[in-house]
Amino acid sequence: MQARPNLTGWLMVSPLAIVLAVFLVLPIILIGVVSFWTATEFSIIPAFSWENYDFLFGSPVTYSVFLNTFKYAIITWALTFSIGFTIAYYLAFHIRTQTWQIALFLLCTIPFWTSNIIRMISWIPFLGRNGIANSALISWGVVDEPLDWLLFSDFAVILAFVHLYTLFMVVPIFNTMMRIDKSLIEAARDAGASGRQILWNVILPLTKSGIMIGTIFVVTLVMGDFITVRFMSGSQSANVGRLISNDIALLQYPSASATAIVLLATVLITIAILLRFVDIRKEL
Amino acid sequence: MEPRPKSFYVLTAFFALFMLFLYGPTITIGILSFQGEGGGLTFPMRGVSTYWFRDLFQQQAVGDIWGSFSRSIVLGLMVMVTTVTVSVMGGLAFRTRFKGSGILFYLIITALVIPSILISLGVGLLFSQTGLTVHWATSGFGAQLTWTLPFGLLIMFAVFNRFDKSYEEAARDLGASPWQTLRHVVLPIIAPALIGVALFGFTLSYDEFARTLLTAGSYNTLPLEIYGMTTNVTSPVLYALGTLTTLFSLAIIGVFLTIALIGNRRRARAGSDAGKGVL
Amino acid sequence: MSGIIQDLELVSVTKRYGTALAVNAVSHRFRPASYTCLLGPSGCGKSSTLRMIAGHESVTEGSILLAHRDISNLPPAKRGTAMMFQSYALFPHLSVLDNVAFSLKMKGVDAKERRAKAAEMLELVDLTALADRLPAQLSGGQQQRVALARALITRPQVLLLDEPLSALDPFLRVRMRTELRNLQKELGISFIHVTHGQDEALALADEIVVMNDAVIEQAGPAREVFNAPKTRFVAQFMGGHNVIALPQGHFAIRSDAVGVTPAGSGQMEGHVTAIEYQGTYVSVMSRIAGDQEVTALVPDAAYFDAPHHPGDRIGLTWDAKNLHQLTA
Amino acid sequence: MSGIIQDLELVSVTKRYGTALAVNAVSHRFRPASYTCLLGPSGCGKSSTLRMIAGHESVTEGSILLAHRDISNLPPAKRGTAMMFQSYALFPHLSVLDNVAFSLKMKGVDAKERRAKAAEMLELVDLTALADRLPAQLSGGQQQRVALARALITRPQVLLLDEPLSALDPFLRVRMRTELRNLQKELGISFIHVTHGQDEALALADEIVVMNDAVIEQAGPAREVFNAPKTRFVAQFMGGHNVIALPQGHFAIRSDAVGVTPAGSGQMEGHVTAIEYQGTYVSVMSRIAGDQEVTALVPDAAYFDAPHHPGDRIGLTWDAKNLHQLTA
Amino acid sequence: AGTTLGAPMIWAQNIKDITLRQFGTGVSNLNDVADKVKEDLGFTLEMTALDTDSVTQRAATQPNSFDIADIEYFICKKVWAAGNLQAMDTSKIKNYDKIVGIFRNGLLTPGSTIAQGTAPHTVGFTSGPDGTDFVQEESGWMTLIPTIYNADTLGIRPDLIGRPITNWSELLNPEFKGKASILDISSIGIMDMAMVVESMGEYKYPDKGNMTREEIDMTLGIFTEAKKNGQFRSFWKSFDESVNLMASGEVVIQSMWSPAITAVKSRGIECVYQPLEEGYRSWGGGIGLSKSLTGLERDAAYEYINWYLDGWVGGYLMRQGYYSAVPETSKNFMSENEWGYWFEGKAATDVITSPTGDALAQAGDVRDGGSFDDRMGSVACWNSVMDENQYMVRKWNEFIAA
Ligand SMILES: Nc1ncnc2c1ncn2[C@@H]1O[C@H](COP(=O)(O)OP(=O)(O)OP(=O)(O)O)[C@@H](O)[C@H]1O
Ligand SMILES: Nc1ncnc2c1ncn2[C@@H]1O[C@H](COP(=O)(O)OP(=O)(O)OP(=O)(O)O)[C@@H](O)[C@H]1O
Ligand SMILES: NCCCCNCCCN
Ligand SMILES: [Mg+2]
Ligand SMILES: [Mg+2]
Repeated sequence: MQARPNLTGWLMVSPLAIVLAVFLVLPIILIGVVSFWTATEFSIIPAFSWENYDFLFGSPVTYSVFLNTFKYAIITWALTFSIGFTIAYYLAFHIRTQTWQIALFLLCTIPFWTSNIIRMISWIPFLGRNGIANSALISWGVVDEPLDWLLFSDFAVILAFVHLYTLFMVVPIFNTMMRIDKSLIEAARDAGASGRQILWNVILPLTKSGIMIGTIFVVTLVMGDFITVRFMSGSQSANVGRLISNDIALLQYPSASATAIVLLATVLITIAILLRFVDIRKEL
Repeated sequence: MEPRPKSFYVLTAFFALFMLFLYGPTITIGILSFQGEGGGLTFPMRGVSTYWFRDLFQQQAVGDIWGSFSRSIVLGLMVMVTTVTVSVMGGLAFRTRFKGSGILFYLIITALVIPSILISLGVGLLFSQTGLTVHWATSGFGAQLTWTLPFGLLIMFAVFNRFDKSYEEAARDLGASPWQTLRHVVLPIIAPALIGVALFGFTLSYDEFARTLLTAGSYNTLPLEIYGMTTNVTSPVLYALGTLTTLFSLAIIGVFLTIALIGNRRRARAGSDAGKGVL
Repeated sequence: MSGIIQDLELVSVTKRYGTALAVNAVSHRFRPASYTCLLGPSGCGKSSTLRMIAGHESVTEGSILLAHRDISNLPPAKRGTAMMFQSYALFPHLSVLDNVAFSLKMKGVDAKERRAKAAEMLELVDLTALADRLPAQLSGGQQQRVALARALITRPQVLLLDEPLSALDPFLRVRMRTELRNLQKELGISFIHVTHGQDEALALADEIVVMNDAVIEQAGPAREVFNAPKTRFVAQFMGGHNVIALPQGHFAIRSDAVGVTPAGSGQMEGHVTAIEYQGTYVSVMSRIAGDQEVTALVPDAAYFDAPHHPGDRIGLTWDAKNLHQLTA
Repeated sequence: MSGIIQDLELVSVTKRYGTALAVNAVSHRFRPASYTCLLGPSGCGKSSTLRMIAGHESVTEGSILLAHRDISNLPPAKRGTAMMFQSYALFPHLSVLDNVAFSLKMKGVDAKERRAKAAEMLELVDLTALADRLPAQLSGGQQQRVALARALITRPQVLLLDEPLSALDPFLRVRMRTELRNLQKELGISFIHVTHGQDEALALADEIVVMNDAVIEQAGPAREVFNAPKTRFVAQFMGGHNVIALPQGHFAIRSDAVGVTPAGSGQMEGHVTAIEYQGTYVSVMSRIAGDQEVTALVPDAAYFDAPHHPGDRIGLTWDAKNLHQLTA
Repeated sequence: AGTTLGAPMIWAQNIKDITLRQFGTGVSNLNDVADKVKEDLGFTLEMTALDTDSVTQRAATQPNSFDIADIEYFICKKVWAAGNLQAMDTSKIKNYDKIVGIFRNGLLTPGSTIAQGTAPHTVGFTSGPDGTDFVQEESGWMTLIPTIYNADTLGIRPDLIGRPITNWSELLNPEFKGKASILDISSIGIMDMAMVVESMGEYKYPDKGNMTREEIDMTLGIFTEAKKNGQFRSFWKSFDESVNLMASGEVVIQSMWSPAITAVKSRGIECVYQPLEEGYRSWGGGIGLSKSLTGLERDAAYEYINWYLDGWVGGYLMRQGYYSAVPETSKNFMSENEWGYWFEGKAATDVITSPTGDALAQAGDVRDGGSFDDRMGSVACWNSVMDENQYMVRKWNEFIAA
């Protein structure tokens, strides 16, 4: 057989390893190191100091921002999951021909290939004080005054998140659902299960891995976001990503690094927990 | 046909609403980009015109849309080629279960889940601390690879998980060298998946914002330019640009799908009985 | 369900997929408490028929009656039928016990009671020891028995089995078919079993229904179908028969009723094309005038006393009373 | 390759996967130009043995000799063997012709020449008309023939086949096995064919190698293995045999050598446990003293003259000369 | 071209190959300027427009990514010490003597008082060609060559407010709850805040350009409170965001920049750059040269600077409501009506248009805040970088995140 599988393997994987070493591992190490440095407005001072972490953990704002980050993640997760699961379920179990399934699935994925920023700003003519939504509501007589909370609010942030990321739920859930043997559904029906019972007792448990993969995507995307929150809240709300990007904008690299390290740890722990429920390698 | 359960209609309505939600805003700006010359960013439309599209092709007060557009294309192609090559090599390597594959796998997952801004920050720091100049084609390129490679690799893992090893054994049995096996058997069989990886590589790069933010250097890529425009442009020209990039993205998908379809059809035609008078 | 055994009847049942006709106006009355095999080549409509009975496929035209009640439009669980799927369709996320208890859970039977009942069922199929395993941890034969238990716990009047043995290796297949047959006897309900193996059908069935091209070609007791095939198709499909064209028409004759004699001394002359050793028998294939293939099944001892080889000229003999005229 | 037929020999060949022993010091000399079947239950090491011969699995210990040359460490294509894979492994992106021409292309033979040679090969397996199709556009039987052509174009001295018929339906399986057998005769090279169907092995093989539990349990001409199984395992696995424990030891007796008589008049008494109709025969299964199962294969006519039913008491008779002592 | 070049011939031939990379905010990094440079001087100027923070960041951390930095004076205070920029020899600046006093000795007129904050002249000079310090006299070596500046105040929508606004404190008036905005650029925003706090009578800063930690806490505390009470609709970072907020009616009162007002007006929407009793918050911008710029490129850069001060750009910028560093050269490139309206505070005699041709004012209209002297004479403070900047920045971030 192959003389030295290790050597061939290493050779072939070396470009990948080099890219990850230079653009992932080194940067993370550097962020870790820099998080213990201090800074002036224009330069970084490489001297060990706990100052950044002291400031970070000493500020009540940090805690509220982390809380806010989790709030966004959880609400967005709940919504994207409900919508994503429903859509995937519809496509996988209610659409009968494969041609239609593929066509409708593609229809769902097309926006995913277009610019996130454009998709985000597309909401502005919709939600503003004089936007389409408010004009419509007023002309229908639902409200007298334009609703302020449609734009520049947590509502707007979460709406944009759901708009951007529901696809990340639809795709993996749809994939796992399509792999469910249709005869399992028939077997359940044979056993007298109602549609709802089938959903709860058969489809949901068998879709777990897809849900987990979707969850990993949505949660990490939301937790790492900084631009959607800025755009859609009119800079009024913050999550950890914004904390970091604000620091970066103001050249507070050490402080940004400290926040980044805490964020990274949070994300990795969250993912590690989620990965306990699914073996990604098997699910591919 | 079989009768439909009631839930089907409820879910169809839900799906339709979801489509409206998904496409509504894009369509709205699509419409607004045809705003009349005197119109603004919101309704009502003041006439209908292609003014803003024409405006887009003229020089803007600030910035360089077409320069950034061409940079984004070049970068997208660089990332695409690299992603396909490195993913295939990585995918092949991971089948041999070399030592260290476990750690590397977790690195790939980390690259996938790490907040983009950390890559931007880290790569920016790395370059500044080592005295290198950030540039979209070096640091920007590398930072984007940390996002496209995990996708490419996950696709390759999925492909190779399902790849029947007996194809390779058969090739070896028939005297093919490892390289010939790859060239004449493995690559052609996984070609459709490679088109998918290429599509991912290109569009992820073409649309990437966060990872390029601090790593692009002096020259903007298109998403950075668009971002800049959202803070610098106050006319529907922004929507015209949005509409055009969306159409461009769609055209890219179209191109890839067509390549895949043509490939399929050519094969099918080669094998069909049409016009051969067989049987 | 009631202890009175009910019979199942198909009345001019048709199934169309789009414009494709899968089952064409099939009528048949299944005998109560009997083992019926639906036999036929691939694509002839066996599965479609079975699935219409089960309620997993709608009936395009016609009706399905169970105990004279039209069940064509009832949901599967309300029909008094239960189905065992080809690859068993065991729920991969549930233990053996929970798989078997599934239908009771759906009915709202409380955990303790349904577990007790499921355990009883497992007893019946001799799987008590494996109650806590997941399906993936079972062998093919064990999985099959779990599937049986799961189907039987609904106390069906008719058990429907779609190629229940095809996933097993030949050794196990023979063992499991005995178990199936015994179980049917024991329970006294009807089994309708789809297969495309004629040996399986012969071994199991009280009644064999041979389908071809969306219709029933012949139905009857196993022995009748084997001994007296009505058509060329049935004769050939059931195996063990030669179909010979004679001036008076087409005839079937069982291969074991054809004798081999030295060349020149039989009713017909042929030359050997192939020899296949089958243990107890040796099958001597020969070509006779008119380019017809005739197979003679010769007991091994007899054959090896006077072996033949491909190319040899031989005589073939038979008793005219064994010739059996075919209708089509 | 030379026209002289070479023999293949396994010398104490062992295969271990990690610590699991898949093939345990197996030695065997395959007869040249013969059809050999490797037969055994699932997991006994058949595929591992075949794949070591082919060069797709390394030999843990021992050697494989072809024409007295140790080929254990040669790459597959250099061994003079060719392999036909279970699901054929036809390259889905290449036409039938290009699949067959593949090995020539790898050797650098120019397009025109290799196409001509491949076309010849297709002629041999009667597939000329389908040369331009893709594998996906072929039926199972056609695919199998393409796989054969592709393997044979390398002019192997030994053709290795791993369950070549298992993907076919029973009808086609019987037809294709005749083709395989004829092809082997025509080419005059060795075929080594892995199967777990004993009927398939009996029908095809000059020599049967029965494996069990990583070792060869018995090897010999088909008739010898069937008529004179050496061990209980072989007797049971080959089918058609009863294994009876008598005071003098274990004996095998062919089922068709056991007769059924009215109760009280046989060498032994038993009661019927099951009846299986098999067309030409009816198999009467009974339980005798010592909880042993004995099966009698009764010609159908004889059986139906005096049928028995489960539960009936019957007598069993046999001729002592048919009893065959087992060694293990 | 309106310049006289005393350059040798060889220069003129090579110059076409030269490309200078300039970056700055969208305020002045205009493609029209680059085009005009190509036309007048022959070389290529590549413009990159960024937001204020990105500008700071690039000036401080990516010295090789630019040749010319178009930055604000308060940014200069942050980045000069990094050594990424080189001092400029004022003797090579043809119009140096005509540069307004603000950038030389800090005095608009000999009698003026110098406002609080980072006044441009305090960070405008260094000790020598390699100086990294700031000196408080005209040393002959400038850190930035001034280009434009302005006196900023609150912008309002008079149509939506319907009453006069005269004080900075109105920004936090609960009447405008959910309809106010402030900019999210700390060095600028903190000064607006200070103006508001003083106007509210909450506190009088000894030097609001150099607050103590307690003052910073107190100032941001007041605004955090207001933010939590929903006073603000949104924050903005670049003037066009402020334009959109104002034009769409999302916001009716906010910190704003002059061209933003111009932009809103050019859409036919009423908008006033409201002079306030407490005075203006002012800022100034200038051009700095990258440390790595040498030889022919540096010569070209000096040419460019001289051209910049020569009037065409000044006129172009003045027509958007900014002031030019050398107003008198700009006058040559403006009509009398324009000069009168924009600089002298006179009523327009004809339609006033923006550089892109949109009408901004009709005959008879007067510029908000009056003449150059009235406006620049009422500067209360400059955008600042304080001693406690580091602390302020972190607190600012907390405010944004709160
Ligand atoms: N869901 C379907 N849609 C369209 N055609 C179908 C469908 N199911 C079956 N058919 C077609 O109906 C015919 C009968 O199919 P059916 O599955 O009943 O055959 P079968 O006898 O069970 O064959 P097999 O032995 O291969 O399982 C076939 O021609 C098949 O292609
Ligand atoms: N790649 C492998 N790694 C580890 N164990 C293996 C591998 N391949 C086979 N085995 C084990 O080796 C033993 C023999 O396997 P082998 O495939 O040779 O059996 P087989 O006789 O061909 O069975 P089957 O009839 O099921 O194909 C089995 O226990 C199997 O689980
Ligand atoms: N729209 C920007 C990115 C485009 C693709 N979406 C994210 C990539 C994940 N597959
Ligand atoms: Mg079927
Ligand atoms: Mg095997």
